[in-house]
Amino acid sequence: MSYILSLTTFLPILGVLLLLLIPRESKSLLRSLALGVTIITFLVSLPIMTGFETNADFQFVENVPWIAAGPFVMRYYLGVDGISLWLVMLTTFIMPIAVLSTWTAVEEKVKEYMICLLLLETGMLGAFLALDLFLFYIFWEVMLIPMYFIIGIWGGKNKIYAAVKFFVYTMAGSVLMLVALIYLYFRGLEAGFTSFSLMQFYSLNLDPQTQTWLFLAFALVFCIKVPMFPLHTWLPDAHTEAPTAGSVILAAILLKMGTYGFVRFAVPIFPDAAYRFTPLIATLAVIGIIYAALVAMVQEDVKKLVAYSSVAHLGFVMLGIFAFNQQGITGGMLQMLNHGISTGALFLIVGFIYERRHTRLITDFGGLSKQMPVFAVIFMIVTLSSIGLPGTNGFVGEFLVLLGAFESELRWYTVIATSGVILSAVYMLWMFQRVMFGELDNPKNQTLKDLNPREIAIMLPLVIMIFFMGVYPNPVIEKMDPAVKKLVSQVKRSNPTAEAPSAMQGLPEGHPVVVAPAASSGNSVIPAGATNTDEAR
Amino acid sequence: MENLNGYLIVSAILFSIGTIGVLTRKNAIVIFMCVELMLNAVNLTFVALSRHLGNLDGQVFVFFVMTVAAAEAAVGLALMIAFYNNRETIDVTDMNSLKW
Amino acid sequence: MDMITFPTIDMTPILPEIYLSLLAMALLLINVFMPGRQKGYLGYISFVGVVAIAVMTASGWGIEVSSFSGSVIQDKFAIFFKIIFLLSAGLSILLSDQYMEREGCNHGELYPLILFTVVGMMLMACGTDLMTIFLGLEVMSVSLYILAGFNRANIKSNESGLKYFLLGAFSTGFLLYGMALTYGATGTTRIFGISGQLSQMAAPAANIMLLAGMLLMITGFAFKIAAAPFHMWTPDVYEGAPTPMTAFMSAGPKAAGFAAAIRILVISFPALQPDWSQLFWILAVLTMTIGNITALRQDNIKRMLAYSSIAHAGYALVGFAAGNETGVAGVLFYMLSYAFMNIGAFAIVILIAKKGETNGTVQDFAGFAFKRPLLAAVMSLFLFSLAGMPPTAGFIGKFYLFSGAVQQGYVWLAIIGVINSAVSVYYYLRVMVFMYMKNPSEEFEWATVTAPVALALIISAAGSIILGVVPSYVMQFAQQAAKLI
Amino acid sequence: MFDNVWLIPLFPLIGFLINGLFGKKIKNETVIGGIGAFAVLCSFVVSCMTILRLLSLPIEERLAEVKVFTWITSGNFNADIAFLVDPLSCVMIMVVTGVGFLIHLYSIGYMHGEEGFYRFFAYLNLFMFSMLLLVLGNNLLLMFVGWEGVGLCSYLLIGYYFHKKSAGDAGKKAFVMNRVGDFGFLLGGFALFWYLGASHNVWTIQFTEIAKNSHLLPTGGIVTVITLCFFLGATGKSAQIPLYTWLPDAMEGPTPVSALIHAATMVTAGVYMIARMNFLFIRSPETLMVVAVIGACTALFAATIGTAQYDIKRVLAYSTVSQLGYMFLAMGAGAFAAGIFHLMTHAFFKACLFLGSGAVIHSMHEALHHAHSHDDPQDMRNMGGLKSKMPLTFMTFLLATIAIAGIPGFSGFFSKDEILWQAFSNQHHGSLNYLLWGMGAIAAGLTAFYMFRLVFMTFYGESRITPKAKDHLHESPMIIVFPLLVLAALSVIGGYIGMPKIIGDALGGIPNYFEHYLEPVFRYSEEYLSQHSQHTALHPSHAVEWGLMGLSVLIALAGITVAFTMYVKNRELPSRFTATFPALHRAVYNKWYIDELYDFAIVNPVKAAGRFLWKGFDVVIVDGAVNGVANIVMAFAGVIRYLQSGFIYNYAWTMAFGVVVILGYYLFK
Repeated sequence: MSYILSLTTFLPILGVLLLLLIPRESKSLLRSLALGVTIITFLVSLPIMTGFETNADFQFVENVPWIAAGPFVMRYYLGVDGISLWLVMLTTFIMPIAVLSTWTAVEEKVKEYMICLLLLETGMLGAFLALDLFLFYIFWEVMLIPMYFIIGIWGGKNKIYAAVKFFVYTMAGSVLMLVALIYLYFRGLEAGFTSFSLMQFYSLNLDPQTQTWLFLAFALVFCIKVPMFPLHTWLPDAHTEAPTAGSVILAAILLKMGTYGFVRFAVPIFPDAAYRFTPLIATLAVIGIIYAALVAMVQEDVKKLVAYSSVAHLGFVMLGIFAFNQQGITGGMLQMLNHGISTGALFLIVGFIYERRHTRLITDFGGLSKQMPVFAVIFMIVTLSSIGLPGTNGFVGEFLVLLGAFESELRWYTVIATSGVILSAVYMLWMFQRVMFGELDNPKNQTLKDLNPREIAIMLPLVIMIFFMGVYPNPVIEKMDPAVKKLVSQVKRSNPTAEAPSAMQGLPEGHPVVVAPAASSGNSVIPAGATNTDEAR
Repeated sequence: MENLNGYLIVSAILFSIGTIGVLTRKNAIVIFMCVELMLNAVNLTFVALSRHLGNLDGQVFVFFVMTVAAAEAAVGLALMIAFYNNRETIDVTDMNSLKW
Repeated sequence: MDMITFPTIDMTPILPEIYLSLLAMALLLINVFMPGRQKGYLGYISFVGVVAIAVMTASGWGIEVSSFSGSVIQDKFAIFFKIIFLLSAGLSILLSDQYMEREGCNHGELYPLILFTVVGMMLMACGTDLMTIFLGLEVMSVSLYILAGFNRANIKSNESGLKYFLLGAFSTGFLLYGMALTYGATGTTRIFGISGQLSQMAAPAANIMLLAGMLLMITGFAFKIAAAPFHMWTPDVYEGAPTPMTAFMSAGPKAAGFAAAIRILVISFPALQPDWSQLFWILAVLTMTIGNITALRQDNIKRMLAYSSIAHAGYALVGFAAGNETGVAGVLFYMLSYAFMNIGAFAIVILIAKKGETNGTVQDFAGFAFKRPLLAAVMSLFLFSLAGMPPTAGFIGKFYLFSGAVQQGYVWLAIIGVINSAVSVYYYLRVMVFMYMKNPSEEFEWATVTAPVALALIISAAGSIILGVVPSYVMQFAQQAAKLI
Repeated sequence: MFDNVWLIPLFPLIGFLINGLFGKKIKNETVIGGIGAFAVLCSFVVSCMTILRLLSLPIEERLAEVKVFTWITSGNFNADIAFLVDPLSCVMIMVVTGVGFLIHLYSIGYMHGEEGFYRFFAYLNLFMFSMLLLVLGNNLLLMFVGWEGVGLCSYLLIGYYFHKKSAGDAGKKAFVMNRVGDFGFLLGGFALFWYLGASHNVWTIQFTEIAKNSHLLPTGGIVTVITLCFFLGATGKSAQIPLYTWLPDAMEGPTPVSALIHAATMVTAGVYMIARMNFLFIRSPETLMVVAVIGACTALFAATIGTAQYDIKRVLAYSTVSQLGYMFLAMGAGAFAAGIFHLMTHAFFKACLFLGSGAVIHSMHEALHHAHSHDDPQDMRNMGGLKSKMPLTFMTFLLATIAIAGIPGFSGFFSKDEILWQAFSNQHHGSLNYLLWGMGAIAAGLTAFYMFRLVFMTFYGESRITPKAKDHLHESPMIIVFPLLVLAALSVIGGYIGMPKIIGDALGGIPNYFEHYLEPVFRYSEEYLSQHSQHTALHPSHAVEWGLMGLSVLIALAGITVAFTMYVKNRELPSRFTATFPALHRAVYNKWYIDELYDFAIVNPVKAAGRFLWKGFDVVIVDGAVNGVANIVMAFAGVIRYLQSGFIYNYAWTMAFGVVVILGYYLFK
């Protein structure tokens, strides 16, 4: 049994212990140490990716007893599969960038800041890796604490409101999940299972009634985290108040917790319920896409705009996941990563100009590209990837999501969602134009400095990833493919009709369905959709 | 013993009187006396029951209660004196520096 | 006339009580006959004594002895609780010296009184006869009345003591009446005897006298554990009492109340469980909700913690209402962790307060974190634990309490419980908001941390963390202790 | 066989990377421009090799696919980076690289001294790359990549003078409107993929595969939906009603951009797309009709607007829209070859016209600059009499104008006439064909009118600028003129490779090479149409064809005459005309207020909706609910804390009350 997962997860904690020894005055040392730790964590995490064999099972598993008292048995159970793999990589990849971005942004209380960041990393990694639901819940809650402090201590003028709102809102959701968890455990107990292990819950066939309630409990907290449409209002506050690194992490990783929660827990454990609630979720997702886009369009604060744009993006992710087919879920997963990269980058960019001008109001800017050409180029690239222009990462995910959703029963939702593609162009380009184009009239802007090497160093990896995942996403897709297939089959098993009717749906009346020979498309895998259409006939 | 109920009723009435007293009176000492009344009502119950059941547990209990009541009285009066030293009153309506 | 022959009595069950009482009296004598104002050393003596007795008590684990013709017993349940009492007493003793010194009421009687309180509580935990339990309860209460009003010069302290006394005595009346009726209905005061009688009764629930007795006893104990609507004394008394005593009261006597109530109800009244479970269901909801909601708007930190302690009593009641092993074990575990985290929190409050507690408000924590980062961190630990955030003792405790409820089928109770703890997060966070996110309003000297207080902080911090990260062992003990029948 | 075809898009990409990354350092304009132009030249050469090799093959083998690498694979979905070589794509790459190269050359001269010179060429090369990707892509997704790529480049190049707000707006408008089209494109793609897959188990987005399986598709029904979606995409990219309004604004960009992107290549992508998927469109008569009607309407409508514009480039822009209308008319009429043919010829003469106008503007600009006059160098009302000053420019411009006006013997005539004839004779749309022909003919007349109006206003008469500036007017340098000459030549002779059959026969059996060449692509569709057209195809006699031809020529000539009389003979006519019909003139001058209509009907409502949803809904209701709960709880807390009155008798009462309730409940339940 290899300990690489634990190592990756708890390296940041070691870093924290180191930081504690360093006097708070030596800021640069603190910074570089934190950076070092995160980079090392990233390097340590690389073998997880390289050593990952392309199959559906969990790998690098660590499974040791932890708590055993009364009716409960909790285990320290970590493992990574195609779904969590990339999120883990994303986390370790983003963290050094986030740390680097605080170099000059955070001047006071550097020590505490770095400690919070590192604690946060551990929390997030743990949550992605935990295969024991109790353990997952622990990490899930632990994440809140450092983020709460990051927003509350180093945030903007309205920071306390935002921090408390963030904490209480999320907490309110997750406590219900706790009850559901306990209930689920006792149901498992009846079925003869004696641990919180995910596998056992997968194989637990619950009656629809129970599934419904439990799913609702899980879905609520995950929807809050995503955030889904009516539950999203904590996000703009949190984002606008949080310091740059906070926003970056929040957008890039924390929000993924919600969607990841669906993919890993809510959907496969309660397939029937998930299937039954698809219309609701899809509706909310689509509303989110359009609604957030419209709201983002009229924002005056760049950061708020980006915040709302993430609501829209995650709407796409949710739509993809609840398509319950290969393309949809793959697209959803990709979109998670893309959103992590693009929106993370956007927040960094906002951070750059905020550091220079101490304002985020669009109206305070204009014509910056004259003054900051390099910045302009990078900003443009990121904007385009967030719009989902082909060739950038944003496109692949968005396209697969929409394709998958269109193939599933969510056809009409997809039609509406696709119009979000237009809106995203509208609000992003409009913002870009107002910030970067036009006359450089504001005297304050005429003295702006272009990006310095550190800032370019921050953005470069992101830009590279933007293009790499846009042009050659296949390696990523291949590694997650088996896991996704498994997930699809998990849903299908309990809902054999999951996709079949969709294939027939919307055909012109009286049009005879020709039974065609096997798929003539060039790929080897047996398409899930196709097999199902066969079943249906 | 056919008229046990009589005793029980009487003691119940006594107990209620005590309770009402605690609820209505404002002088700390009077309130405490009402509490004592309640305790003695209980004692009466114990004695009656013990007699009725024919075992001595009840009687023993009563001794404990009386002792305890004495102890409480001592402590309580001490506290009242301490309070009186500071406020020159033992009216409970004046005991409201701690509220909300 | 031949000599009266003493029956041979096995003293094991009450040896701790005996030793404690002896220690206490010894201290009293020392206090009287030793010259000098400085009586701090009494604290050290009593702490050492408490530790020693704790060790001795713990060594009895697994040995079940019942004596005094079944009116006291030494079993895991009793021992577990005795440890809790001794722990809270020990911690409070550590806190007392510095505080009492500052408030200028470092009278030597303090420590004996604390010890007597512990004796009372221990009797409640190990008593298997209504009489012993009553006796213990009174010993505890009487000493507590004094401790609450211990700061004689301070009007608030007086008031606190007096209120506690009057209401306490009042509730004693009900408790006692309950005991009387139970005795009347069953003809015995031994709790095993009672259960025996009940098992013979055709329909115990139909027996008005028995039912009334039980209910009255419940109300009596509800007062001690500050369950709504018998909670109203709590905020006033806690606010007025000297802070170390508040800490002590919030941890020890509450636990004692639970100990006695659990023993009586689980052992004597299993036949009436539907009734008392239902009652506790309601009490739990009331208590949690009222406690949490009222705490939201409190500025005085002691009062806030008082309300929070009401809320916590409510959580514990959830487990009690479940009445099953998981739930009861949860109560035991929770009482232990609560002793750690709450006394820890009060320790910080002591450190931050000025003489006469002119500055007991949340606002006074402003900027604390960056003046005394370590203390602030510890305080945050306690607060998160109180809020039930993993990985702290508070979380594990709540987890087991609510699990008990769910296991018993009281899912809604659990849901109400968790929602309450979500609400409670707000006022715990509020303290942290001031500690970490505001700048100090006015400059003043932060109290220096004396060795005993530091020790207390270390112990309680360690407890709150360890019970959270590796709860297995303690939880297993709790589980064993919870096997009452 | 065609293994090196991937080089064609590669060269411009390399050019883009070099100029984009290091252009700032290079500084030297000739080097930058050279790199840019050379990259395109290389791909032009490769294109020539490709098409030659293609021609060397027997007709039925003129189809090849070259896979570079697998791009996306997910479940039953698979998309490669792979190129499709067939006559159609070869025409396109020839046009794109050929015209593109000339325009690159031109730009070196034209953009001389502009700041961000390197940026311009980087964008231009990026555009070439995307465009070639678009035409060479062998599957829907790759085509879409190019499709969006060219959109991006047009956005960047329109906004090249980003400090001008108008430029930024125009760029955004172009991109967003294209996005509206892309929305259709995507949906069409999804629907096609899903339908073929789900109901026939053919999971593919490759053109060849779809074509192979197109027999599985029904006629009408779902296919109509799919094709209409695609057509929506086409209208966006090719500036057809209702999404044409971005193109005139796109003239904010530098003139070479207008020539390359907004005349010769990108805007024709929609036409190309329909031609590429002809096998799909033929299966939906409804769609074909819509395409034809939209095309005809656009042709006419844009032409009307063109008659009243004064900005030289805007006139050309509307003319472009109108000409594109012709192409769509051809597509709708099922005359794919003719459409593509017009696409090609149009590329020649319209590029020539734009570049010519560019030359004019260039010298006008310099002249005005020297004269320190702030008149608009693009406004024809400031021009006039340039004939003598810029003879070469004038000549080329005139030739191109004649070509577009459809004077026999010039390329425009052949292609346009072929389209009109096909629209008339192909009977897919019932008796609609007369109407279509009529609209086309009228549009032709208007075209002739406004084009010659332009020529007359610009080159004839006496100059209308200050004499001081007048002296600075001069012919452009060679590097600018050379492309003009080439393009002019092409727009004269370009038509002869695709002479309509009837003329060819008359001239002694010269075949329509172009049509034959494209036959393998369109044969199937044309046969299919001739079989399935639900009306008995009437076979009009040669007389009719000659007659119609003559008629259209007459109409064109009429237009020219009118223009001559109005703008050369007696100049007061226009003013008098406007005086008599002020409303009409204003309406036409303001482009029938379409932009205003859109603003009123769509843009403003959307913005208003956004504002309401944010300020009114998100903050007040959604967030209000969240905070509302919190506030209610807090308020409640504020109330119940006062129950804690501090008086112990209240506490005692509460306790007693509790006892009574509990006892009462349990004892009397």
